[in-house]
Amino acid sequence: MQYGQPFLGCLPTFPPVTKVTGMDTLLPVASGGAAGPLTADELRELYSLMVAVRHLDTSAIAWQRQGIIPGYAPELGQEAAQVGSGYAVDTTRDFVFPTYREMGVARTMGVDMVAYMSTHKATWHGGLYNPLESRLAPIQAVVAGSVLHAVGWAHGQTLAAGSDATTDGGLGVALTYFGDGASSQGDVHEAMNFAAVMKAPVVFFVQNNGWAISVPTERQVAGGSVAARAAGYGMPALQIDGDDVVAVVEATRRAFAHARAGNGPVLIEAMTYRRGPHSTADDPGRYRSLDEERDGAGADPLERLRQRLLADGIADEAFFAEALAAAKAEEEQIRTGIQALGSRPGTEMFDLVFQETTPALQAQAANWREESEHV
Amino acid sequence: MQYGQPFLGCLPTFPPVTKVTGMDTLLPVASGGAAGPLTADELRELYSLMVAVRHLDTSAIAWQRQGIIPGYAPELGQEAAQVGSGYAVDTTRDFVFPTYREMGVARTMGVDMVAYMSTHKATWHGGLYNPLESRLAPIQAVVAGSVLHAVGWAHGQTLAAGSDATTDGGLGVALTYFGDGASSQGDVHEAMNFAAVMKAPVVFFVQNNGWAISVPTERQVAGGSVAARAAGYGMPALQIDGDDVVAVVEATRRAFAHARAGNGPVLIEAMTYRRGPHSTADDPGRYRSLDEERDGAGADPLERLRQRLLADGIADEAFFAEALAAAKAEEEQIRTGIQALGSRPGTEMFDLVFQETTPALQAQAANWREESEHV
Amino acid sequence: MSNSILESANAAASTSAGTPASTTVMSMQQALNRALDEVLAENPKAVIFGEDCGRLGGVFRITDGLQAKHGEQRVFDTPLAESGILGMSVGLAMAGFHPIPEVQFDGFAYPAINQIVCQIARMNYRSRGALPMPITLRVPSFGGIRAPEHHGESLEALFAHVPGLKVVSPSNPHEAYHLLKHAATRPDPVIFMEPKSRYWQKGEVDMADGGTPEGAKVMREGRHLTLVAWGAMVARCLQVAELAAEDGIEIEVLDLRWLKPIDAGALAASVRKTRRAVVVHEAPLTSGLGAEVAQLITQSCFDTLKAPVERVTGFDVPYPSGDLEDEYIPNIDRILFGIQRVLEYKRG
Amino acid sequence: MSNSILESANAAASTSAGTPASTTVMSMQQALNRALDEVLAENPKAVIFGEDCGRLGGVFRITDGLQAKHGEQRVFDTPLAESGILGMSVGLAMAGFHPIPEVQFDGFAYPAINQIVCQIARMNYRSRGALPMPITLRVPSFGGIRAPEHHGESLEALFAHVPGLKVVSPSNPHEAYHLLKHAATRPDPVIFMEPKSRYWQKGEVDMADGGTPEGAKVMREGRHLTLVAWGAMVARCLQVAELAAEDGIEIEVLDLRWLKPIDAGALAASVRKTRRAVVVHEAPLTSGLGAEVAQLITQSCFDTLKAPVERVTGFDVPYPSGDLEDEYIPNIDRILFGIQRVLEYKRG
Ligand SMILES: Cc1ncc(C[n+]2csc(CCOP(=O)(O)OP(=O)(O)O)c2C)c(N)n1
Ligand SMILES: Cc1ncc(C[n+]2csc(CCOP(=O)(O)OP(=O)(O)O)c2C)c(N)n1
Ligand SMILES: [Mg+2]
Ligand SMILES: [Mg+2]
Repeated sequence: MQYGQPFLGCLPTFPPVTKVTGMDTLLPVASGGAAGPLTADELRELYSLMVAVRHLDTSAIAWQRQGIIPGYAPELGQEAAQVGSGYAVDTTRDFVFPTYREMGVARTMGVDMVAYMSTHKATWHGGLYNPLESRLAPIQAVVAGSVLHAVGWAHGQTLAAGSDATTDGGLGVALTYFGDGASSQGDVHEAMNFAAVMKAPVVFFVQNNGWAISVPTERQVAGGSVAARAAGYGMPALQIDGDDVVAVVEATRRAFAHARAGNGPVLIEAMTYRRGPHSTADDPGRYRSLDEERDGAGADPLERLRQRLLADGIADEAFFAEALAAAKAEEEQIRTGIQALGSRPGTEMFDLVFQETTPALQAQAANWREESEHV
Repeated sequence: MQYGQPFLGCLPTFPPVTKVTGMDTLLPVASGGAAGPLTADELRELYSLMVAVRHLDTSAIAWQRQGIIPGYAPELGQEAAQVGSGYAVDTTRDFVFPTYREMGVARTMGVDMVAYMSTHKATWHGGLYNPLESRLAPIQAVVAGSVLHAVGWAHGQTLAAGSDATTDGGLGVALTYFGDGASSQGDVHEAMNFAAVMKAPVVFFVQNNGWAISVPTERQVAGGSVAARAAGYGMPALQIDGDDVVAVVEATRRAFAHARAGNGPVLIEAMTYRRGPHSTADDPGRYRSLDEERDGAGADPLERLRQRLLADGIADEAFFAEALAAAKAEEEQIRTGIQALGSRPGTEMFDLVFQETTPALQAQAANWREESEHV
Repeated sequence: MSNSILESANAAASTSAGTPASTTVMSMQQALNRALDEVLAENPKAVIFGEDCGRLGGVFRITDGLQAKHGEQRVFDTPLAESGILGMSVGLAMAGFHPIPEVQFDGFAYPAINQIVCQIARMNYRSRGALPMPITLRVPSFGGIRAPEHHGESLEALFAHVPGLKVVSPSNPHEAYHLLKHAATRPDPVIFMEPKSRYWQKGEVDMADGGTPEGAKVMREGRHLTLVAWGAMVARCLQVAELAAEDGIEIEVLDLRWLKPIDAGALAASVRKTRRAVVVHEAPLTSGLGAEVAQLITQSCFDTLKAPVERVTGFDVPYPSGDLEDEYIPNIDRILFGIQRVLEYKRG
Repeated sequence: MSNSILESANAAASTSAGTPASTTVMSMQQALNRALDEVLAENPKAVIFGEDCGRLGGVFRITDGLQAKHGEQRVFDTPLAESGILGMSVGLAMAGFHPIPEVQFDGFAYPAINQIVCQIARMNYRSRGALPMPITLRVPSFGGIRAPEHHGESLEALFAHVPGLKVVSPSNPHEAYHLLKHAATRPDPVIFMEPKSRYWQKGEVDMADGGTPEGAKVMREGRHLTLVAWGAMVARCLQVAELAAEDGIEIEVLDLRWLKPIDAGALAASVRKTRRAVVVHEAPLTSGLGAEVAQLITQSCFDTLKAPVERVTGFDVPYPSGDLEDEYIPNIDRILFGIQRVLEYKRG
């Protein structure tokens, strides 16, 4: 307890964090592994991923207009934040908790994209992919709904490691995504406090994209920054340019290393911009002008990477064309898969509720079969 | 939006707040009014209040042992925090939101103490006092339950004031109490964020008494300080010695002035210690030793004030004796009132649910009368 | 019987003969918007707020244009936190306002349940009437729009069980206009459940004459069986009644309207006449409001009932994704099967 | 009839004849503590946590001594946030643990309802069985101990309505021991509602033979009327049956035990025999679980029932303060009045 002074003053100052070098100052190319700067191969891979995500994302909006899927939540402009952070995940031991807008993360982690996109086809809430195998929790429609899950999962890693928290190369880390809007939810506070009290290996990854549907960040996040909240929990925070994929990869890797070593949680606030509508049902013209949109969005993260790769001679136009062609082929394959995807059988409604079903539920299933399937 | 830098660094530094002078450094006696330092009369009044509260509080434990009331949540050691903060309230325009442990605040505000203590006699949840007239919301048993109410009430003051927020000497201010344990609840985060976004005139008054039942602050409040959370919302915070009644009065007055002038919310964290059990049902010996208790508690706030008043010649033994005698007489009167307090009639169960009752409820009331009152 | 009848039958529910002069055709969205506009104009203490309620006018446009007309002090956006929105409502009510908060979708009322149950529903009681809670909580409710998870829930059984709350749900634009105007001027908390699948259906609204705002309402008279429903299921039951009439079965359709307090008298009156009843709701079967309705009917009509009251409801499963929605929500077939069971019931 | 019978009758409920060797007399608190101790010993993945669960052993001492015995990794205190506790449980379950969280009192489950309803109850379904939720949530429940506000609530109707949850409540130490051991080894989420007013009542526990852990249980046979109850009301109903027996009325007392899924077969079997039923619970009447029980009985026994099922319950009012508690909770008088109404029912 802090006694002795009648007025104890305010606020411990947060220890400064070394800057993460991003591509706009200097593109850090090296031959080192995951711990060091990015290699040329990695940078090209990041570009290919971003193109694939961009193309799939914009195509999904077209799918919705064409009636292939009933709705979609685009991530236009957030490709660097998503691909960069997903790129830092070790899918042999980490676990990722997405919202409804992390298609780019899923793609980067290698999740089956037909299974992923099935949620937007209204096939199955949460998606058809296997979350355990893909290390990606089901798609989460409750804003801030899974942030606490990440803390519980992470604490489970601490418990499983017992006293040897740092053997085996360290702990599995939970990476949880949420938005500037979600940061207002009580669950996010509870999650940060729990994680920091328990020193759980969690990386809180906020995509501050400027908007929560129609509400801008300045009417949402008091104080102006989600990262600024971390100090109050004694937790390190990085506020990064979320449109700089190199900065994102490096910040996320740094945060993973911190958490993996048993030092507790880290918060990353990736500053980005939601260039498109909130969802295909949204009409942004009602709450922001095109001028505001252009000003807020700044430079396109994909184009920024392209320019740097060109300038530094890491990739050429042929590479970009190839990447785009691959993205197009991939989208076509996913679209075909989605179009071929039938409805799930109605019996799954009943069969998947429990591990051990109940007589009452079986009776209802029988009744349903009789009345709806006429068997 | 903050762009342009690949790594934006962390955390705005919070502007320093001028220190509030407390009695341990210098007893600020002056002839000034509420805005300036405390007068000798005020200091003596504070002592009288603290003695009255101390005596009533310790007596209430005895009442419980004697079977006069079924339970009680003592505040031994928190008299300075409660009396000092309650003393800053202007009951003509402010509104106070207590927890279940703010007897000292209620007494300081002049609430009818028989009506207040009735809640501990199991007469009526929330107490029998009129919250509108006394400017004290009903006793709140949900931890953090009323913190958001304070924000709503305060925003109502802003709305009522319209564009003339600072006419009439400023806004009515909501003063909301909660504990270190309560600070973990999501509602507290939502309340702080709402208040700061809306610039609502709220004073968040945390009594950090070291414990939430059996859980010490260090296993509860990540980062170690609730006050440190405020910066994350862009809100000023004062962490004060909550056992120094002068520091408490002055900090609270300062916070009120800030909020009243339309500058938005302030957080005060009063560092104190719960010297007794959590409630009359608790057994602190199971989770803390007597040595720990003594160390944590430090000097008794009442004794500290007594020593200063003596040292500065503001009060003498005769005054202290008189104050104690008054406290005893008052306790006796309250006890007599409590003992005379009958049960509320069962019909109130039904009659007070709604402003406009319903036929279904009336039917249940009739049924109850028939079966239980045999009418 | 085929489900294809479903698609064409929406209109039937909202037309009526002998239109009075004060009648206008509008959608439920328009009717609700109009009601809120008038409430704001009539009561300076009424305030509307929630997520995206202000500038955007709500994701369903129920508050469209209200901020522009009544100002940012009367109609405003809040941060994204439902407990915050409802907790703030308590404080505003204590300060003398009439809050009309919105929860964006049914499933997002859960984060606010603590404030609703422990605070809003009890503050009048706790304060012995000194602090009334005139809070009208609008909740776009129920399923049927192929929406994402948590956007198709039916919380009426939960709300109806909470002492201190009143709960109402309109079934058409006329009801929506009058019930909202009524609810939003009451001194007690009312949960106003809007059937979101009916927002864009048009119907005649008699602005001048709403009839009594209390209790249930017979939407169609009949003598062979009573169908009890609320919200979006009323229109579906009216379609069913239409179909059954072709077979000479005259079904009475009772729009329960108030889910708390339930109009037990209206249930008794109808079933005493028809001697048979089926209750229909979207919520899961077990511990749903259908049980309460069935039990109220059984209690008052035990001697006259020809068959046990039947329940046609959603299943005891999480509300499914769009592809399976029509399997989950009671459809015409399933309601007709329920009716058949009751009609064919033989004692012994 | 006088309420004074109430005080002396607790013992009756927990004694039985012909005690086998494996039987021990203990309180429900001891039985629950023992069950948790064994679950921790048998399953290394079981973890217990909540507010004051660790060092203090819980405010009701149900986890007393478990941290000292099994270590701070297995039994630990959390910060004071119920949504946090339940949300964390989801993540622990995803990581392969069997969380046994505690919510300190019934009324403080409300802040966690969002995580319970939208996450715990749905994760198995959402993940298509890949992420089971073997979470056993212990909730000290119901009233009767003159506690502060929010410490005497009955949430079973809410929980039972949620698809994906199972709900159980023990009525005596024997049931407590066996049902908790059963619940805490299941792969699905179970809400375990402990009747806090019975924690200190002693009874015989046959450790070796718990009988079937599933379904309802006849606690006393009878042929004139079935009393259905759960939790603390079972003991009260047994007292009532004792009293009624003096007047030659033989009452069957059915301990429902599982509030979801409800054992509809046991209800039918009993009432087919007795032809009359009264259901008793502490929760408010409207939309309470009594409606579901009554409707299930009516559906299966419509032809045999001599009278409508009667409900004797708490009222539609916020749970009152200690002074009025005995007016609110169904007491012996009110249960007997309910029985009388059923017995004297004459068809009109
Ligand atoms: C608990 C809850 N409340 C409301 C909603 C409705 N809703 C869906 S997305 C959204 C905005 C979220 O904003 P943000 O967290 O910034 O994420 P973004 O959409 O910008 O990616 C809202 C209000 C929801 N899904 N969950
Ligand atoms: C929402 C909620 N959860 C749990 C409780 C049970 N409870 C009552 S007081 C308390 C500890 C509160 O600690 P703190 O906020 O520090 O206040 P203090 O008791 O120290 O004054 C707990 C856990 C409650 N009343 N409300
Ligand atoms: Mg956003
Ligand atoms: Mg405390």
